[in-house]
This record gives sequence, C-alpha cells and structure tokens, in this order.
Amino acid sequence: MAKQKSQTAVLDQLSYGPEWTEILREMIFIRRFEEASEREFRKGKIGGYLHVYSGQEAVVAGILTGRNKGDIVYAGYRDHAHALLLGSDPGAVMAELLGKATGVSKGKGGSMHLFDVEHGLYGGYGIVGGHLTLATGSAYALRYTGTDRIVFCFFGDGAMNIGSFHEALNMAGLWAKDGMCPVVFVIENNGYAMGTSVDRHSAVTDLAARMRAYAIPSEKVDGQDVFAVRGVADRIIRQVRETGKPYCIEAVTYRFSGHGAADVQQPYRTKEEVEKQKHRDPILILSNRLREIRGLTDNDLKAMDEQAMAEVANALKFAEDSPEPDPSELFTDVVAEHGPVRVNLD
Amino acid sequence: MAKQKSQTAVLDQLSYGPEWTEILREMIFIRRFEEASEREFRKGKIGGYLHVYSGQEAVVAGILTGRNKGDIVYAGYRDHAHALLLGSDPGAVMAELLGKATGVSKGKGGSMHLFDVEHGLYGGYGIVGGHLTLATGSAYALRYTGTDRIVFCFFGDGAMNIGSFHEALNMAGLWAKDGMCPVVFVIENNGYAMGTSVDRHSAVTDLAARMRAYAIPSEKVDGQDVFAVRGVADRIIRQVRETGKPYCIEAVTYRFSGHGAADVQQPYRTKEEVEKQKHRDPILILSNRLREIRGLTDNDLKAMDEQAMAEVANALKFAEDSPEPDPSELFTDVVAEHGPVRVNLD
Amino acid sequence: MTERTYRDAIREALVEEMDRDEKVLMMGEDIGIYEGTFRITAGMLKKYGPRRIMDTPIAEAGMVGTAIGMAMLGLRPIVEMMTINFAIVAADQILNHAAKIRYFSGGQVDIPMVIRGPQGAGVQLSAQHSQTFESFYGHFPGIHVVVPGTPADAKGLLKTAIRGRDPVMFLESAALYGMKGEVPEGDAALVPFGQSRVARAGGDVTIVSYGRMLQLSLTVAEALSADEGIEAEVIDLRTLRPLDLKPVFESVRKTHRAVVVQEQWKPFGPAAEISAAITEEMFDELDAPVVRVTGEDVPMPYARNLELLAVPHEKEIIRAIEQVLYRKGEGNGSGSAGW
Amino acid sequence: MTERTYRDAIREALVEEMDRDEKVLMMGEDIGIYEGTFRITAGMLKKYGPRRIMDTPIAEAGMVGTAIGMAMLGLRPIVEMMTINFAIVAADQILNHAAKIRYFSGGQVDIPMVIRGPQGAGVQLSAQHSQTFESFYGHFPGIHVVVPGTPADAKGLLKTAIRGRDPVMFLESAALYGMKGEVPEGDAALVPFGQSRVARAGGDVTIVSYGRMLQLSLTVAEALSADEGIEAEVIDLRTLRPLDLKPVFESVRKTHRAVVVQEQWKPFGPAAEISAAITEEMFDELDAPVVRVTGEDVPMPYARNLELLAVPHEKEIIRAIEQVLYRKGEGNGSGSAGW
Ligand SMILES: Cc1ncc(C[n+]2csc(CCOP(=O)(O)OP(=O)(O)O)c2C)c(N)n1
Ligand SMILES: Cc1ncc(C[n+]2csc(CCOP(=O)(O)OP(=O)(O)O)c2C)c(N)n1
Ligand SMILES: [Mg+2]
Ligand SMILES: [Mg+2]
Repeated sequence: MAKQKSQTAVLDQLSYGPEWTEILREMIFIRRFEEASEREFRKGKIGGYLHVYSGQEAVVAGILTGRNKGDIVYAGYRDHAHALLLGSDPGAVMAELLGKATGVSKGKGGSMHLFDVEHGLYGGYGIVGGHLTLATGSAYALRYTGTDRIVFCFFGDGAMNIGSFHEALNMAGLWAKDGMCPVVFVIENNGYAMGTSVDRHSAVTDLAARMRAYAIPSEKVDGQDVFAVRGVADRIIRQVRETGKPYCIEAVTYRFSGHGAADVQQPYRTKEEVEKQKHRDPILILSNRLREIRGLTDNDLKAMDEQAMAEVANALKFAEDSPEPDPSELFTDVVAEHGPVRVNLD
Repeated sequence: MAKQKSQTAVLDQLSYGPEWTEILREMIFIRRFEEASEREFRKGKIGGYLHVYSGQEAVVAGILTGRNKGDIVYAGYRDHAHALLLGSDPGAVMAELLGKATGVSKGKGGSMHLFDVEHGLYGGYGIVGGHLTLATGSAYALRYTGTDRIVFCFFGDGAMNIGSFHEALNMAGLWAKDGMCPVVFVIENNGYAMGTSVDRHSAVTDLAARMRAYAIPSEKVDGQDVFAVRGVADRIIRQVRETGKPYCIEAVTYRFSGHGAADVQQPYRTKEEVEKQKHRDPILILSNRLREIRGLTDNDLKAMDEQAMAEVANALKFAEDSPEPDPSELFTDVVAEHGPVRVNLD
Repeated sequence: MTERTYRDAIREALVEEMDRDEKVLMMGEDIGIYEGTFRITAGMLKKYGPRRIMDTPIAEAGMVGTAIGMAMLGLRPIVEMMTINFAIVAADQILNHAAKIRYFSGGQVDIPMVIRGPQGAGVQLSAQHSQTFESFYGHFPGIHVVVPGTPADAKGLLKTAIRGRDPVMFLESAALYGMKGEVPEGDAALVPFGQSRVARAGGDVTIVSYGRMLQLSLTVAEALSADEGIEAEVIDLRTLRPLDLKPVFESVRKTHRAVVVQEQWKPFGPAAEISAAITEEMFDELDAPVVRVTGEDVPMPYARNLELLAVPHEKEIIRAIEQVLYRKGEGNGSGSAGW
Repeated sequence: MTERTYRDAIREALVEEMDRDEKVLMMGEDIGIYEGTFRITAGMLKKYGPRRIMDTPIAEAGMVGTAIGMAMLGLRPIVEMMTINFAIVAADQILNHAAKIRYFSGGQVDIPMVIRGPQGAGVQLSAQHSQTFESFYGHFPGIHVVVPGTPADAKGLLKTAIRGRDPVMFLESAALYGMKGEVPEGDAALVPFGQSRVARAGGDVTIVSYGRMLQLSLTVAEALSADEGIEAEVIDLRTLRPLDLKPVFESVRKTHRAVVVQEQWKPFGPAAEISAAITEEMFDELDAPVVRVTGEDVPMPYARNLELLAVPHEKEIIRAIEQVLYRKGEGNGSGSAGW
C-alpha cells in the first residue's frame, strides 16, 4: 500500500530530475559516515553513547530536502543525519563526535547534542521527548514575529509515551487554531524503543492515529522509500507554511544497527528480521528506482560510493587533526557573560 | 440524547427502589455539607484552598453507590463528596477541614488531602493529574494479588493535559491487555479548569474520545442525572471487575460554586450561564424524578433537608469541639518509624 | 520613588518591560481571562491581547519547554507558575534543558526567559503547596535564582531578569505580596544580579537572609536593638545564583558572628552553603560557629497550630543570635511582646 | 563472604529479595527482554516472568507513580531508572507524592518502594546524563537517600531498602559497577540505614565521603600514608538521609581536621551540609576550617579532556588535606605516580 502511495505521490509531486541523484549521494554519504562513526567508537575514539541512523536515511533525506532556508530543525540524540543533511560541515560533525574544539558544538555536546544554528539545527537532545515542547515554542516564535519559516521536529516511536510529548502536542493543537504553530512533527518509527517493540510500549500501535487526540492531522508513509517521503513532505510543508498549523508524518522505517553502539546482542529481534529488512534498504530502493528511471549504472553508484568514502575520510582526518577544546572552555558558555548572542529572528 | 440514554439505562439496570431515596439523601447531605464548609471558610475557620462539589453530586453518587466494599478510590483536591459517600464520618471530614486532631488525616492534610483507607479513600491529591499514575498502579496491585477489587479514579477535565495523565493512561492501556488494570477512570468534566473552559485547554473537546489514544473504551454520560450515571456505572463496574481492563466515563457536569472559595468574581462565566445550569441541579432532577415515580412529597423533601442540615450541624459541632493536633504530631508520620503499617491487600 | 506593594512592584516591572519590548510575552495558567490567581496579571490580557498574554493548559513542562523554544529564537517569555511548587513538574525542562542548552550547544544560543511565581508557607496550603526552592534550583549551573525580599527588589530584579540572556527562576514570597515599600520608576529601578546588600547596619552580629525571611530578620534586628541594645547587621542576598558573599564577609569581619535564616528544611538547604562558605573564608575571624535558623524538617502540615510550629519565627532567630553571642537563655525572659 | 562486583552485589540483593517475598517486583525500561542497559536484571524476566519483571514505556513519572500506587497497597516495587538523571522527569511524583503521602494522610499508609539506578560522570555522557543527586533528593523529608560505596553496602543497603516501609532513592555509582569486594550471604548482608562507618582508621585528618568519591578518598589515604606518612581517617556516610554524623564527629574530635569530598557541583551541594554540621557541632575542636572537594560548577562537557577537568581527582583531595594540615603546596611535588 505504502508502495503504491509512493508511486502516485511521486507522479503527483515530482519529476525524476537530477536532484534525485543528489539525494542518493546524500543518503550514501550518511550511511558511510555512520559506519565510520561506529568504527571510531569501537576504537575508543568516540565516547559516551553513539546512536546511528543507518537504515533510516530516507526519512531525513525525504523530508529535509524539501525545506526552505531559514527553517528550523529539532532532533533527538540520533541526530547525525539531520546535521549532515542540513549542510553542517561533516568535518565539524565528526570533530564533535571525537570531542574536538572544531566540533559543531565546540566538543561540549558530543554525538547526542549536535547543534548548528547557522544551518538551522537547534539540537540534538538526550532526554527522550524533551525537545518536542521546544520545537512547539519555536514554531510559535516564528509566527509571532511574522516570518513564514517553519519547524521540523523529529522524534522516535518511544518518545510518544512520555508526558512532555503529550503536553507539547496538546499545546500545538490549541495554537493551531490561530495558525500559530507551524511544525512538521516527524515520527521516526523504527519499530523499537531500544529493545521494546511498539506494541509493547504503546497501547495504540497506529502511531499516526494517536495524533487525533490533539486534533493534529497525520499520515503514514513508507520511510524506506525516499520518493514517498519526499512526496508527502512537499505537500505537507507547503500546507504547514501556509496555514501555520502543525501536521504529523509517521515515517515507518527500520534501524539496521543496534540502538546504540553498545547494543550488540540485540536480544529483542532476530537476525532474520534484520536481514529481511535489509531488502528494503532505502539506498537500495532509491538506486534501483534510478536505474530504471534515469539509467543509473553500477559505475555511477561505485563512483558515488567512493566519493562518499573519500569525503568521510576527509572529515575523519579533519576531526583527528583538530585540537581538543582548550581547558578554559570548561568554564565558558555556562551563562551569558561567556556566550555570544545569537538572536535568530531579525 | 444523554437524557434519553439515562431513561433506557435506568430501565435496563434498576428498579426505582427505595435505594434512590437514600441516594437523594446523600446528595442533599453533600450539598449542605459543602455549603457549611464554604461558610466556615469565610469565617476563617478553614484555611488553605477549599474546593466544593456543589452541582456535581450526581457524579460521585451515581458512580460510587455502585461500588463493592474493598474497592479503592482516588480523587483530586475536590474530594469532600467522595469521602462522605464512601462513608467517612462527616465529623471527621469537617474536623480535617478545620485542622483538628480528629480529622480523617489527623488534621495534617486538610481539604485537599482527605484520606480514609478504612473506607477505601486513598486521597485526596493537590497536584493536578498527579494521582492518575497512583490509581493505575493500585489497580495492578489488586490484580497481582488476585483480588477482584477495582479502583475508581476521579479527575477533572483540566487534568487531561498534563504529562502524568498521558503516562498513566498509556500504561493502563498496555496493562489492560493482560487484564491487569481494573480502573474506572471518571472525568468530572465541569466545563472549566479553574477559569479556562475546555475548548481553551484541550485541543480536542470530546474528552471521552481522547481515550482512544490509549485503547481505553469510554463513554459520555449526563453527569447531572444520577439515574444515567448509576446506570452506566453498574454496567461498567461489572465489566471492569470481570475483565480487569480499564474504562473511562466522562460525566458532563457543572460546578455551581467558584473554582475555590477564593474564586468570587468568576470573570470566565456569566451569571446567566450559572443560573441556566441551576435548572439542571442534580438534586432537583432526582427529586422531580422521585416525585413522579415514587410520589415523593414536599414534606418528604423538607424532612430530608432538615435531617441533612442537622447532621451537618452535628459534624461541625464535633469538629469545633475537637482539639488541635498535639504539637508532637508535627514530627510523626514523616517516615515509618512513626507511622502504623496498613497493608491493605491481605 | 512611589510607595508600592510587592505585588504591584512585580506588576509594574512586567508592564514596563512588556511596553518596552515586543519580544516580551507571558504565559501561564489562568493569567488571562481569570487575571491570575494572585491578580499579578489583572488587566493585561485586555491591554496586550492573547498573543502576548497566553492562557495555557495545565502543563507546566509544556509551558517551560515552549518558553525555551521561544527564547532560543529571541523572544523573552515569562512563565507564571500558579505557585512555584508546580514547577517541579517541569524540573526536567528547567534543569536538564533550560540550564544546559547554552553549554552543550557550545554557546550558540541565548535563553532569555523567566519562570516566576509565589513560593513559601503561611496560609495552610499543606505539604504539596508550601515549599521554597532556592537550593533546589540553586545547585544547578546555568540558571539564575532570584529571591526578592522587598518591593523595590521585586521590581528591579524582575526587570533585570526579563532583560537578561539566561533562564531565571524568580521566586516570589507569597507572604510579601501585600508588603509596601518605596519603588523607583522605570530604569532607575533596575537591580543587577549578584549584588547582595546591607539591609540594616550593625556591629554586633550578622544575620544573612533573603525573601520573606529577610523581613523576619529585620523585625528581629529592630526588636533586639530596642530591647537589648544588640545591633544586628542584616545582609539581603537577593540572588542565590549568582551568589555574592562579599558583603557577608565584610560584615562578619566586623561582627565575628553570623546567623543564617532560611524558611525551608535544614538538611542540604541554602543556609548550609552560606554557613560553609563563611567558615571557609574566615574561620579565624569567627568568635562562634555560624548558626542556621530553618524550618522544621517535615512536610508542611495543614493544621494552623502545626504549620506555625513548622516555620521559623522571631524567637528562633533571637535564640540563634544569643547563641553566637554566648548569651544563651537570657533574652527568652525579656518582656518584649514580639516574642 | 564471597567476592562479587558491585554490579553482582546489586543483582544478588534483587534476586534474594525477589525470592524471599512475592510482593517484590521490578519495573523499568528494557529491564526484561533487553535485560537492562547495565545488565543488572539479566536473566530475571526468564526467572520471574513478566508480572514481576515489567518492561515499561519511556515514562518515568508513570513508573514512579504506579509504583507508589502499588506500594500503598502493600507491594514492594523496585523502579529501575536507566540512569538516575531520568528521574528528574518524575521529580513531582517522587518529591510531592512519594515523600509526602504518609504525612498528609496522617500516617495511614506505608510506601515501601525503591527507585534505583546508576548516577555520576566518567564516560563522556555529557550534560544531561552525568549528574549525581544526593542533595537534590536529600533536601526533602519523607524519602531515604542511599549512596553505597562498596559491593557489600550495595547489597546490604539495597536489601534494607527493599524491606523498608518508605520510599528510597538508591543512587548507584555507574563507575563502581565493575569494582570487586567481599560480600556477605543472605541476611548477614543487611546494612541498616543511618549508620555511617569508618572505612579507614587514621589520626591525622578526617575525610568524609560516600559512593564513588569514597573509593577515590581511600586511594588518596593509602597514597598519603605511603608517601607522606599522613594517616587519614575515611568516613563512609552510606546514607545521606538519614544522615549519621556521629562517626564523623568522633573522628574529627581526634583529628581536628576534616575534608568533605563530593562529585557534584559545590554550590548548595551535599558537602555544604556536612561542613556546616561539623562546624556547628565542634567549632572549638577544629584546627582548620572544613574544606570541600567538589566537581566544577559547570554542566558536564562531552570532550574527554574537559570531563576529566570537571570531576574531582586525587590531587584536589590531597591539596585539601594539605590545606587543613597547613602544609599548603608541599605534597604536589611528591613523586607519587598516582597524582
Ligand atoms: C526520559 C528518558 N528516559 C530514558 C532514556 C534512555 N533512552 C535513550 S534512547 C531510548 C529509546 C528511545 O526510543 P525511540 O524514541 O523509539 O527512538 P529511537 O532510539 O528508536 O530512534 C531510551 C529509553 C532517555 N534518554 N530519556
Ligand atoms: C500541576 C498543577 N498545576 C496547577 C495547579 C493549580 N490548580 C489547582 S486546580 C486547577 C484547575 C483544575 O481543573 P480541573 O482539572 O478541570 O478540575 P476542577 O477544579 O474543575 O474540578 C489548577 C490549575 C495544580 N494544583 N497542579
Ligand atoms: Mg524507535
Ligand atoms: Mg474542571
């Protein structure tokens, strides 16, 4: 069904322009970047928690390529892909993972707290569901100051059961009445909250349907098919920007790696399940489509992949060569006296 | 519609037995008790916050008269009626409001924290929505130990927008799958959260419908018509007891007094609105019904009312004559060393 | 200078800043149509409209979190907590988000927001509604904690809070709303954070306090002066984060004796920090150990007689002063009506 | 006595109590099928089944609140917080409900429940995931706060917590999970609350600590003994509420000098209470002001080099000891590898 929808969505919305090759490039790059970060974690170069996006690339790629400049993005701790797609310097992102002074957050945030206001990324949060309220407030602020910028708020299926989710969505539903809440809420439904499957953590497993409790319209989309995601995104983004009312997209996707780099055994799912899902690798789906439609060849793919790996290698080299934060940084950015002002409305 | 439903509900469920005269007695008594407590507050005999139940009597009366002994009740801070209906000594309830040693909570809780484990009342809570999680856990405990006792959890329309409501209901919906959550959730929808009308605090104004987000079945009932409430309650209580699954009743009611004793001006509603609602006084509705059906006379009513006022006067006298808590009570009941054990499962 | 109540001083600060800067807005439960349970926002919905005076659902985490999202984009939201007790519901948004985002973002955003509301005991609101939170919030770097003890400071510190670039917990004393005092007009009222002040000069003993306990301490100081000729110097901390102890140290260097007065529970309470800091700084100057006067270590009871026993009173402060002056017992017998 | 890791000591306590009393059950995120992020509950779902090992949604307030409702009816729920940081989300349920219901009900119910999980810094979890909470919870009457510093205490105090009648915040040190030590079997392991202990005897200076900082203090004490012949007496507080300072006072009466070591921020932190209490009790016995060794007053940074600078180290403890011994500077030059 989702498949079908995607087809029509695509035909409605988009030509099969060269842009799709770019999107494929992005997705391959994200995959290679995440593979590298997992390697660096195992080498001990990356500390703390590390949550990668492998398998979910079509969600971020399909939605954020439809954004306008000036739009604002909030993500959880699984946030590398969001930063990369928004145009953060891959070197600065990798440097953040390595805790270097050149990191997007000066090495103070790490993998869970990527922050890049210049490119619209307002974090990068480690408390499940904690950022939904922030996204809702930012949407109000954008409207309050009369811009037509909108907010994208990404969160996992598991985040829907915590109180702050509920409070944020009800407030968003109320503010929607006055067109004061332009947010695209994106459920990155990868089927699990760590080791707990959706049917074990959510009384209602049709997650998009739960938005009815807040009078927020929603729909499901095949999160492995970037055509489908982008198709929905283009329509919804236009609508949210025009109306100032929130909308929720449930992207049904799958995570290929463990929850975090420490999740090796994965007792909550079978190898077979993962293998089966890999037949629906979003990169595979897009590249096959482009073979059909644009005559993409193995050589093209190989070239793209080599380019991606080269760029990742550069990013890693940059990060490795970068200095640690200066010890004085320990005491900066606690309160304003030390921090720069960045008012992003004027 | 609700009216109709009530009729049929009644015919389905109940004979017009003498029991109804008792229920009327209870409701009149509660009304008179609340009027007295408001008088004592104005006299300065009652401190803190005081929230009375006047106008909502049919909700508690219709639901709790259907309970079994051993069932457990949780309420918010608007909890006098619940205690009285459960059989707490009116003198001890009034003594609690006056902060006396003979109060149900030894004078330590006050109006918002009536507690009477003997009669099944587990409080009495002042943080909006804070007790829904407790009720859900108690329901699990009752099932865990193999009893068929159930929990009643009363809360206001305004409590549905806070996080703990959401977390409790989703957990209840999950535990329902194993029949481990026998709770009757009762929304006392009196149209306002303090001065904020339902349409201004809840994105979805059909409150019962919001339970779908938790896979918890629900229905609305006319909360001013005790026949209707009791009719629904009898059916639901049986079902919840049998299945161990939660159910939600939205009782549409109205509060005749201010939100609290301090809410005098009530700028959020008109005198006309209140007057209009008083035509639907639950005591009026029930007494008129009993006139038709059981030939209740003015004298009967007069007698009931005089009896109620006499009982309230006694309760007040008992409370006034009671001593303040002993100063040593300041330091008791902080941790167990000082408190009695009351394990209520064995 | 005009005489104002503590409540009106707060109102005045809000109105002046709302008039001054369109980016300032308020949200809270029943602050609009209902005009606020303490009427701090009376008339404001009419004046500023629903976009700037926002009635919210009962959702403290939602209020604080959305305010953070507004503040990061340059608005200056003020969140009214009906009482500060309810902010515990939003503790994660305040302590794990508002207080930390500047840091883990590497300083990429300001978070100019104020969370304000009444705290403290005194009108039989019992256990869940009678608490004070200076040390609870003061322990965390990244937020400012303000506890005004006079109408002038209520206005001046609130204006500073609203114009700042960081989250501020602005803890008002419900019991002081009716208190009157001289309040400066406009910008003349501004009071910087981190500047404790000498509220009363004296050479015999130092009393350190803030908020409602400051007024209690001043009453005691006057009584002691009149009845026993003891001149207490009273220091008003005003902000607990940032915490300015310079005036405290200077005073103790004179008096060699200090008493710290706080309303809430003693264990791990604010007075412990002040006491420890004084001792660390000037151990050799102290003629007596610093004594803490605090509320009783119990949840707040409802009954009037018990509530009165639970909070600090003049006589405890006096006893503490006698203790540091090694005059134990004495004053208790003194005929002063006050005690 | 058998040698166990701190982690296995906790497991053993849980298993023994689950076996002993059917009313004991556990809930938490991913404690069942996933077997716990720190594998504390590995194998337990299989052994006890889903009714007693309950996987919950991500809903800390829901977990704590439902546990209170179970506890009031006589069950003995144990809530695992994946890390204690997440308990802030449930702060209202813990501090305004669990800690107060006994009191405002006039003592009508027991609330036998334990909230447990790892806390502390050390593995680059950055600002939201690296905190410790002893004073945060310790300030509130009505809950017990336990901070075990050895495998034996981890087991003994947890068993006591589970058998108690009040809510307990059981704060484990993530950094100690791998630490080994002798652990008694069964009931012999029980350790009562409110009994601080002398972890190392010595006559020159008193070090007061608990949890991970206890181990750091012991390391320093040994090094100082070996390298400088300074014999430090180390007191392990074990529980911060109830707080037993008798052994501390006795020790200081001998040494006349005290250093308090805590991991978290200094302002309004746990060490302030200990320092103030010591000074109040025995001002005249002190030859030097009590010195606090604490983490830096900043949110925890991610970068390894910065995180290392943010938490207390041997050398700060040594510097503090030299300070109370008026040997400033000296030891820094000492060749000891440790520092
Ligand atoms: C309030 C809170 N509780 C628990 C955690 C620990 N935790 C981190 S990620 C996670 C699972 C989240 O699952 P989901 O929301 O589906 O996002 P996904 O990881 O699948 O992308 C948990 C429980 C947390 N970070 N915050
Ligand atoms: C968490 C929290 N926030 C705010 C309050 C203050 N308050 C007390 S009652 C109330 C309104 C509740 O309305 P509703 O739930 O509809 O119950 P009703 O009073 O109408 O019976 C509010 C805002 C509170 N007690 N707790
Ligand atoms: Mg997920
Ligand atoms: Mg209501």
